Amino acid sequence: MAKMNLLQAINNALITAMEENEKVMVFGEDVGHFGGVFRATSNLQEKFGKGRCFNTPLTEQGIIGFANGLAAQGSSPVAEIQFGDYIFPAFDQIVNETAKWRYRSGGQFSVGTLTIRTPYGGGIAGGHYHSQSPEAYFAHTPGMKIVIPRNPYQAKGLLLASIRDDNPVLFMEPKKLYRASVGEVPEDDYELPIGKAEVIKEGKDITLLAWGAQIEIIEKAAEMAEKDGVSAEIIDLRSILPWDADTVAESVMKTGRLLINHEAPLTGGFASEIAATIQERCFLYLEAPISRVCGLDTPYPLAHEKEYMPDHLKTYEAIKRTLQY
Amino acid sequence: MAKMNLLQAINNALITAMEENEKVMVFGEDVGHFGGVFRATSNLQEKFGKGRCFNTPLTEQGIIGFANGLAAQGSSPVAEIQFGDYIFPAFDQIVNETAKWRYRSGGQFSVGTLTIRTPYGGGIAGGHYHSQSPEAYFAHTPGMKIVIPRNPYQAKGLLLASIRDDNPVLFMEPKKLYRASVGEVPEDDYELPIGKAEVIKEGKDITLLAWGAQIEIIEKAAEMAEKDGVSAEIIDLRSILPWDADTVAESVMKTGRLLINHEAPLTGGFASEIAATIQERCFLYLEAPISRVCGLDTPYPLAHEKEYMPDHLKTYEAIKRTLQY
Amino acid sequence: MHDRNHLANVGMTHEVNVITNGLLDIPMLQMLAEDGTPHKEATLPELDEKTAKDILHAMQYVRVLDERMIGAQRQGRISFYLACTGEEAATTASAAALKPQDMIMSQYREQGALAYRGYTTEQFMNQMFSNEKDPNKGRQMPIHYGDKALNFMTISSPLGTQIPQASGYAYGQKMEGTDAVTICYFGEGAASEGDFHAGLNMAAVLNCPVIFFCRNNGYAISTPASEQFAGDGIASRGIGYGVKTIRVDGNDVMAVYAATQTAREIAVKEQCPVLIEAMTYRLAAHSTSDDPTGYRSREEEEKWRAKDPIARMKAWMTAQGWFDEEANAKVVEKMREDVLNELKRVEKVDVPVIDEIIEDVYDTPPWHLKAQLKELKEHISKYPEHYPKTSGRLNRG
Amino acid sequence: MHDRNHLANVGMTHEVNVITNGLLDIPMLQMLAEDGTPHKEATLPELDEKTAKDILHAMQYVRVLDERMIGAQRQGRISFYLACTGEEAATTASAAALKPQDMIMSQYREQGALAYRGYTTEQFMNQMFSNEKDPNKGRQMPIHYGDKALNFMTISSPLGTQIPQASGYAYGQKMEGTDAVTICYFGEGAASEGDFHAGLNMAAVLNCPVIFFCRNNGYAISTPASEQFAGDGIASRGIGYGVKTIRVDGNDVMAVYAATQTAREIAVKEQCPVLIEAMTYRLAAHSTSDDPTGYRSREEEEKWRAKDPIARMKAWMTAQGWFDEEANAKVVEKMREDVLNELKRVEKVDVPVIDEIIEDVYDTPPWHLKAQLKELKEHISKYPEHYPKTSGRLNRG
Ligand SMILES: Cc1ncc(C[n+]2csc(CCOP(=O)(O)OP(=O)(O)O)c2C)c(N)n1
Ligand SMILES: Cc1ncc(C[n+]2csc(CCOP(=O)(O)OP(=O)(O)O)c2C)c(N)n1
Ligand SMILES: [Mg+2]
Ligand SMILES: [Mg+2]
Repeated sequence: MAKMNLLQAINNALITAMEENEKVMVFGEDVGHFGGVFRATSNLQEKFGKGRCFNTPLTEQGIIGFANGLAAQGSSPVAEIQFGDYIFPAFDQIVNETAKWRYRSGGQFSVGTLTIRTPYGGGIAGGHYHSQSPEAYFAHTPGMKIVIPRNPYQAKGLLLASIRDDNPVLFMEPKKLYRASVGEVPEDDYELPIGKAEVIKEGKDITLLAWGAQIEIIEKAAEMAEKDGVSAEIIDLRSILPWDADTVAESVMKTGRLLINHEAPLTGGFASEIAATIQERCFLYLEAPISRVCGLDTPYPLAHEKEYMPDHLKTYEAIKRTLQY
Repeated sequence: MAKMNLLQAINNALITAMEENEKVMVFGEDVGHFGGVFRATSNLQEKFGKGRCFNTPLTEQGIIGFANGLAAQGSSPVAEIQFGDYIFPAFDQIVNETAKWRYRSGGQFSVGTLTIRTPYGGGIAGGHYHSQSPEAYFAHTPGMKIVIPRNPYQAKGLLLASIRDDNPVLFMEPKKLYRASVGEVPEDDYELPIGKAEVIKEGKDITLLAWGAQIEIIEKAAEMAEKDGVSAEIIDLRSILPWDADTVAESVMKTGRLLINHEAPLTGGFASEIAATIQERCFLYLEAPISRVCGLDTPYPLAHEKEYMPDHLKTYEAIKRTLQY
Repeated sequence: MHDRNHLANVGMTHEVNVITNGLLDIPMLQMLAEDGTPHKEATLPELDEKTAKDILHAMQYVRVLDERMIGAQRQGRISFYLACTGEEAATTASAAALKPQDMIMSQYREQGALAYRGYTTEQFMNQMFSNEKDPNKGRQMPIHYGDKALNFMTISSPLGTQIPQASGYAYGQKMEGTDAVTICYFGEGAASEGDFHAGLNMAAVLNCPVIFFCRNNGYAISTPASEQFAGDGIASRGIGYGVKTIRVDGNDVMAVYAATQTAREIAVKEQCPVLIEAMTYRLAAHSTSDDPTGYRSREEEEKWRAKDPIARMKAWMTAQGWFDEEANAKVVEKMREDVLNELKRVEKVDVPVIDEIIEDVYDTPPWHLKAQLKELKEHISKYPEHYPKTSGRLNRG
Repeated sequence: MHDRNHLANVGMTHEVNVITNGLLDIPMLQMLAEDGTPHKEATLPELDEKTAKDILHAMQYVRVLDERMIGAQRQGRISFYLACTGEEAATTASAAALKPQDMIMSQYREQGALAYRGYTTEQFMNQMFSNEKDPNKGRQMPIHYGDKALNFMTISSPLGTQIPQASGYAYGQKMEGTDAVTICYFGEGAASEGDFHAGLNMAAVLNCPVIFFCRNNGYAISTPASEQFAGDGIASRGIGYGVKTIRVDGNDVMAVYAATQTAREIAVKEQCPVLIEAMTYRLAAHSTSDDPTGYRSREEEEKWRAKDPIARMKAWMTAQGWFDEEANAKVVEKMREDVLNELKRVEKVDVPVIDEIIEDVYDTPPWHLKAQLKELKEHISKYPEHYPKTSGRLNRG
């Protein structure tokens, strides 16, 4: 065990994967000698050579196109998109190519070895283009897996699992936590399961569901509600696609109430899918409407970032509303 | 009034708009002399000259980038993306640029005059890449409007409204209906409202909601159910963003049941947003879970297209399940 | 940390020099004149009799296939087809200059390459009829071939996407250190996509052994090359990327073969990309959904029909004593029959069983897909007559 | 329907000619030597005293602004800053060669152009402090300036997106028939994006009067130009698109001014795009989030510091008798004070009222945004101390 922040845990996972398998290659804008603008890939070029860790030209569609080809060839690319906000030029390569590669070839070819890493999310005074949470855009895309860790321990275990998973994985890192989240991380190799939510805390009155950096928000709200005598169950979804509807449904059947929190705008956010599925699965158990506490339906603002964010206070108020329904 | 098919109605709307306003310009791949691969832009180049109706090079990101600039300059571009499946290379220009242009400049600049037309949807033996229904990808994008007509009359009125609306509009045309849907269309100028759903048929037992080509599917299912004595209310959403939650909620408060049908895959499809919103608004009125009859969570297949489609039989069965709940 | 001076190789001028395309003038390699006689100055590549015959065979085969399948589409037997007619030399001779271990990533009009590699009529048919024998499992429209054994990547419709992919594939080959390259085919229209730019630039910077083979056939559906770009074709772009470039007469088997051979040598030896622009013409309609009379003249087509690559190759082979008109006529007749027979046989083969609908989305179907399949099967069994292609075999295997 | 022969201008060869970049050699226009003396062969552009002084003023102003704002960022007064240091000539002299009605679409490092156009210190500050006086309404990070009155399009972070946009903007100008062009600035890194390819190709084919102005400053954050492309800079790409191209010493005011003037003339007269590649160097860190010692040497920086564009311009102006060191020192000192004073004043200005959060998403807020605002205001009024920037003014106006 060692104390690591989230970035260090990712760096550690990359080293573990690259040591184990020489087919793992890490690349993207500034990831080479410099180690990435956040330094997640620090020292990898020194350790593993320029062939396996390198800068690419500044083209996201090229990075993912290249990574698709490299994965189809049999290597295990770990491509970095410098900010989640800049993943959209690669949207076609991801949605039309990565996700459909195996299906369209009847399983003859696949890019299952591909992992795409990208920092996402707000709370860092980044405004429009350094704050977005684009997970829902990808969650409508059969063939992709989407994984989001909430702390260093999760980050290492889930990233290792993502790199080794034989399906393309979009691994989204809450950049707000890069240095802020620090915890014990095993130095050994380990994996955490993809597709499984984690019940962080059991409770009986309401289920609070989130992922990534918003976990600490719902935890804080739960603490506030606890003082009012509310017992909240807290779940980290961890995988957005495929998502663990069983765990969520089971919890909701017990608590009778569900609140989902995410940073992305409300409309068409992934909370909508969860709400739609759970209202169907748990119809007779629900004691109040499923509540969504999300970003506003605006581009991500700067001056009003604090007001925009689905913070613990908004969550706490929504818990109260749900319980009083 | 004249009998027109959906393509003719669109062509007619474009002529109307171009005659009225010389700033309206129509372009895209093959839209010039040839009139587009579906012939929606037939004769426009002859009528209005090469300056106002022209071929572009084969680059969707370029087409929308160019259209963004042209709109910002004050012209009214109507850009065609040849198939909805090929809109993804332009995803960044749409999601990061078109949609955020006005907001990021505090309203100093805008591309509100932009209209993007694209054929979408399946049922034409098009497989993966000539069948997709990508509306949900865009519905998570504040700043965009999304409009889908179901027949020639709607097409002309909604397209004219879209071109003149001072917000960027993604206008999606159900290509399966291009020639199949024929109806009376006024030759005069008229507009239909954006953001308003249309109650096509009143009923009292269940609300059936769809858009585009799926309207005829739910109508067919409703007819079948009628024979079992079920009275279905049928709503065409018409605008996906912003969507008319009031009309839907009002209907559901009356019928107590809601079924949403779309071609796109279930997970993260726009039905999820509707279900999430309506379960909240109509919680105490719902007599059964909101039902979603959608495409499977796979890429769009070819050989199994018939099985994949959310057809009238699947819809009919879902109506029965909902009523028997 | 070495000093990198981005001015190191830049000369200087003191007057405003506006550089225009005039500076560049990329000539086109032609070895056989249109009548099949070699140019005196040309050093023909070594092409043995067997290879020459194999090339001609593949060229003639795809011409036959094109004719037959266009016919089949008109009869409503298949939904869609896309012919290679006029471009047989470009697509066949280039493939012939490769090794079997080289990966082919194509656009969609390269059946010549596939036929040369040995894709059988049955395989062509299985794909086009989307049946259960097709290893691609009938998931894409006709002509989206793909075959792992032949190192021919399954085709994808979105244009240009294979270009950066080919760079990545070749990078992987380089890292493995095998004697293998990737060839990436695309049209001059697809070269307008952003992916073209990304792919060529990345290949150049990352030293990927990939051959970019552009078929400049003058049209992208209805859009003539003159409305596609304003520069000197696609070849002139190679220079901008620092990619070695060859422009070749795409209707000249010898020239295409020589150019591709040279390109492969360079790619392997120098571990770098090479761009080939093959000047040719799409004699066919864009696809069976298209009618070119709306956008080009008969005369133009006739002019190009006279440059038929198959006729040119035959003429040259005749001069070598490698071609016998009569024997060939029989071979071609046999091809026609075979294609027709295979078509008739294969069109009766079933579509894949319904279970396949959820397979290959992931390596193994997750819970939600299993649930969706279960529901679908129950539904089909309720309305078997509405799903005739699959209802008969709901219990697989 | 005219006959379009895509071979019309193609010459022929009979040997395999591999074209390499060697063919092209695009020289760099320099008019003033590094010490400020004009080259004998150079015909200097007509630059009157006032314009020369305005250019120098703007250059010095942004240098001062850069220093001060980097300081302010270190003190935690603003969150982010991005300096133009070293590239003042490229960004200022180019803007000086334009007319006020020309649209500027920039990347983010072009404060020289903005200062030249007359953007005031107050305006710079309002944007950087995201306050209610900023017409951009504080929605983006510092340095994302934009001003309708100055024809300076609000900056957007995603790189390269403005390139095809500029083509479209210029097309609109052409259709209106006014004497106006668009200038589009971008870095050599951004030129790797697919949007670059799309934008240049479309401008060439559609004859858009746009000046593409590439600042090749050797780096994209940590990535040196040598890992960005393998060709002869960005200029060599222009040829591939059939776009007239000029390469210029970006640290030479005279050369940049002359090149841009020529480019504008061509763009207007011939209604076509022109590409300028300005060779320069990013003397500053990429931004305040960056530390270049991790990826480049002090010596390299020093070499470029010696090519300071401001010093060169001063030397030339001194020779013209247009520059007085002492008077200038006072002007610069005054600039420093002004910037600091304005900074102190503006940092106290409020952020926009909370109602603004839903405005400008659409022309008018739809129902759902109104509902979200209402809920948000109710919430803020419940916890005013948690939203101190907006809770004090919940009832606007
Ligand atoms: C991204 C994308 N946009 C548009 C299309 C529709 N489309 C199919 S083929 C074609 C023309 C391609 O022309 P070219 O690349 O020159 O190839 P050719 O057909 O001439 O062989 C177009 C526009 C597509 N398949 N993919
Ligand atoms: C689409 C996109 N990808 C990545 C980034 C992150 N980024 C910001 S600046 C930059 C480097 C740009 O280099 P260059 O274009 O050469 O301009 P310079 O900073 O040298 O002026 C990068 C990678 C971005 N802003 N947009
Ligand atoms: Mg072509
Ligand atoms: Mg740069």
